[in-house]
Amino acid sequence: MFNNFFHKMASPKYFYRISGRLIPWLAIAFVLVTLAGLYYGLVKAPPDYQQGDSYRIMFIHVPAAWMSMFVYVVMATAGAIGLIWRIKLAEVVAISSASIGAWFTFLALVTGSIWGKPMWGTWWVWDARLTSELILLFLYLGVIALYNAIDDKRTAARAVAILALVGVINIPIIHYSVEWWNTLHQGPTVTKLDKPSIHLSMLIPLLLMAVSFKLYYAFVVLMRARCEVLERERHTGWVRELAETK
Amino acid sequence: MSLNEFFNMGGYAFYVWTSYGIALLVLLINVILPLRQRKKLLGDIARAARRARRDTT
Amino acid sequence: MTSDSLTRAFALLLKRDLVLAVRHRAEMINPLLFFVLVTSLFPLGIGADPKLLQAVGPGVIWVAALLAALLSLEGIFRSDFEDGTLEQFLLSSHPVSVLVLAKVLAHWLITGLPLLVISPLLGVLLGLPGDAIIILLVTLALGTPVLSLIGAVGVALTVGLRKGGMILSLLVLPLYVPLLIFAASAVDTAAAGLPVTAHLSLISALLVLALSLSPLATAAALRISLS
Amino acid sequence: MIQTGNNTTLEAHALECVRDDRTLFSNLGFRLERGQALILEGRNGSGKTSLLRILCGIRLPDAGTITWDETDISKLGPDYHVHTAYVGHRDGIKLDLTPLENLAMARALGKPNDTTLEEALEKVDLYGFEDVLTRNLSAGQQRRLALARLLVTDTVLWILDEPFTSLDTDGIKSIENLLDQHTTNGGMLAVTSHHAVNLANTTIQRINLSELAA
Repeated sequence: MFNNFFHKMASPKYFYRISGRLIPWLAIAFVLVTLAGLYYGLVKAPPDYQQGDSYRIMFIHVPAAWMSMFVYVVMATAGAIGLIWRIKLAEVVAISSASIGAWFTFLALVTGSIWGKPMWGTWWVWDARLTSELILLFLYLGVIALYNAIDDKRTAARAVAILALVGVINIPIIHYSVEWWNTLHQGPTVTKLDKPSIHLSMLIPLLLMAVSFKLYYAFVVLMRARCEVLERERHTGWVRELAETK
Repeated sequence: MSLNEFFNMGGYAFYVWTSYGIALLVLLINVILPLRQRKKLLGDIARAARRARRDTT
Repeated sequence: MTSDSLTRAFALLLKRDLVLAVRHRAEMINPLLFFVLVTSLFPLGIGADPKLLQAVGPGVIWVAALLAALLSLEGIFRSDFEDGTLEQFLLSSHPVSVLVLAKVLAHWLITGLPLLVISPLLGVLLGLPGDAIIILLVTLALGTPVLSLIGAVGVALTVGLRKGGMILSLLVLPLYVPLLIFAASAVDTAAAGLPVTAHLSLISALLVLALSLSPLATAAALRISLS
Repeated sequence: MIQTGNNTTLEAHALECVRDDRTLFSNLGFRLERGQALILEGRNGSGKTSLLRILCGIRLPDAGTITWDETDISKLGPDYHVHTAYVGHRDGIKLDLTPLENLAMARALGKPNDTTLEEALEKVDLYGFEDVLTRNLSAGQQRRLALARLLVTDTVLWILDEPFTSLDTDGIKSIENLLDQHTTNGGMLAVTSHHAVNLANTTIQRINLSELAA
């Protein structure tokens, strides 16, 4: 009974319809929160007494770094659900998350590097967070490469789920080991890419941007998942009807 | 605060605006890609359906 | 199935892989040769200053060990996949994870153990002090099984693919990072004459974790790859 | 482990298999009892091998279930495998081991029966080759060695994908005898074959996958 309910909720057709209605609202919420976040982050928040205005990169870098981890966890969780309960929709969400997560990681890396230039004088320092993000990017690329290499998409989705689960166990270990390595090999003199002694005026935009990125992820993952559903269900009646009425 | 000051970002204009620019670009790409993919997919599926119908009649 | 027959299957599979390895000696020696070769290229690349060599030595030896392991990984399942014996393992009446463990153990005996044996020689070549060489041995003894265990998951995921090799390195190398960090810095610390208990217990923890989870993940991955 | 009685059944309910966006078969069902053989027919690519692999439990059906004594085989796992033996396209033997070593491994993977390894080799006409590397045997001999794996464990259901490939007329005849004996002793068979399969003492069910798809 319980199972049936979930399988119906997770039926591709139902998902396609509901997500189509949800996406515009999420997108609007994203734009509003982002505008508020940008206003507080770029206009209202005062310059940092050490880093001047350069710290404002934090409002992108830190939420992007958070998202890179968050999306990986979502991907692994969805993958596990797909594996255990054979819910196809969970597989779809998992694989749709992979490339978005990779983009967030890329964004965190690039903005971290740009933020580091005025702070350290070079574009790249083996800072703990940047190094972790770099390895995380490799993990994401591995997931994407594996998915693309396997022809049968159902098999591919299940293989990816295993890989994501292995990855999600390793991420905390990698994170810890890199932190540890970082403290060994660099004196504490190098300022880390970290929230400057955080003040409420900086915390508000940081949290707003974090929410904004979550909303963004929510509607973009739905958009990607819809494409994936169409692709997988292309031979069913409802998809053909849909395609021909457009 | 003047508009000039705002864009100058205390001398860090290049770094700050490049970061925000790249962020905007990345966010846009991730919206445009699925939109285009969906349009292409629906087109492909419709064409395939028409072809299938022509073949059977 | 009784545990007795499981033990027999485990032992027989282990023996089978060792016999096959002896009949294919070249495959066993290649990674070892690679390990020695890569390590001895470093002084040629960065100069033979003893101080410099000693500083980079632990890292170089461990990175070379990582790459040598990577080179040999496909051997765990590839040939069994090609001749169909791998699917027979999945259809056996024993837990697949235990059979996987036998294969990984065989792989370690064939490729990991030789690295361990030859590594003191490389330590001497790179001018590591005696204490550090002993710690190098300990880290390799604890760490190379982890390389085989984690690698087995990657191979299991890619064994059905034509171009699995390239993807395999992308899947597996990031997962080797913590081990590389802990192991190389243990040797480094030992070379500086400091205690390394913390490092060694971290590596042991990795080994325990890999030992308990990787056979399960590998078995699941094999089922998916062969479906 | 479940005990298999005399009225063991293998049943398929509403099986569906999709490969590369193409539905190979759907709503396929059958019921197989002891002493019976299921022979799958159909063109190349009609899904015979896929169906056999689903019966083995290697591949998951895209819909439907297979039950062994009314329990889903995906829930039974090794408790199902202990009753089955599979000879696929690939022989499942190592060319760098001797026939004896190969059979010893095959036996250890399942539940051993009373047949000695030498007897099994004799039954497939490989006696005298037990210490030769399998690499040096002919294709037909290698295939017979693969089939000898069936004889060294105590199984009910034999799943055979083109068992007669590379066999000569005599070889085919002797294997057919083995299959017939197996069903007479209460075994089950699921076979695909391009050759006609002559089993005098066996009740045969045929499923033609090409016709099913049409």
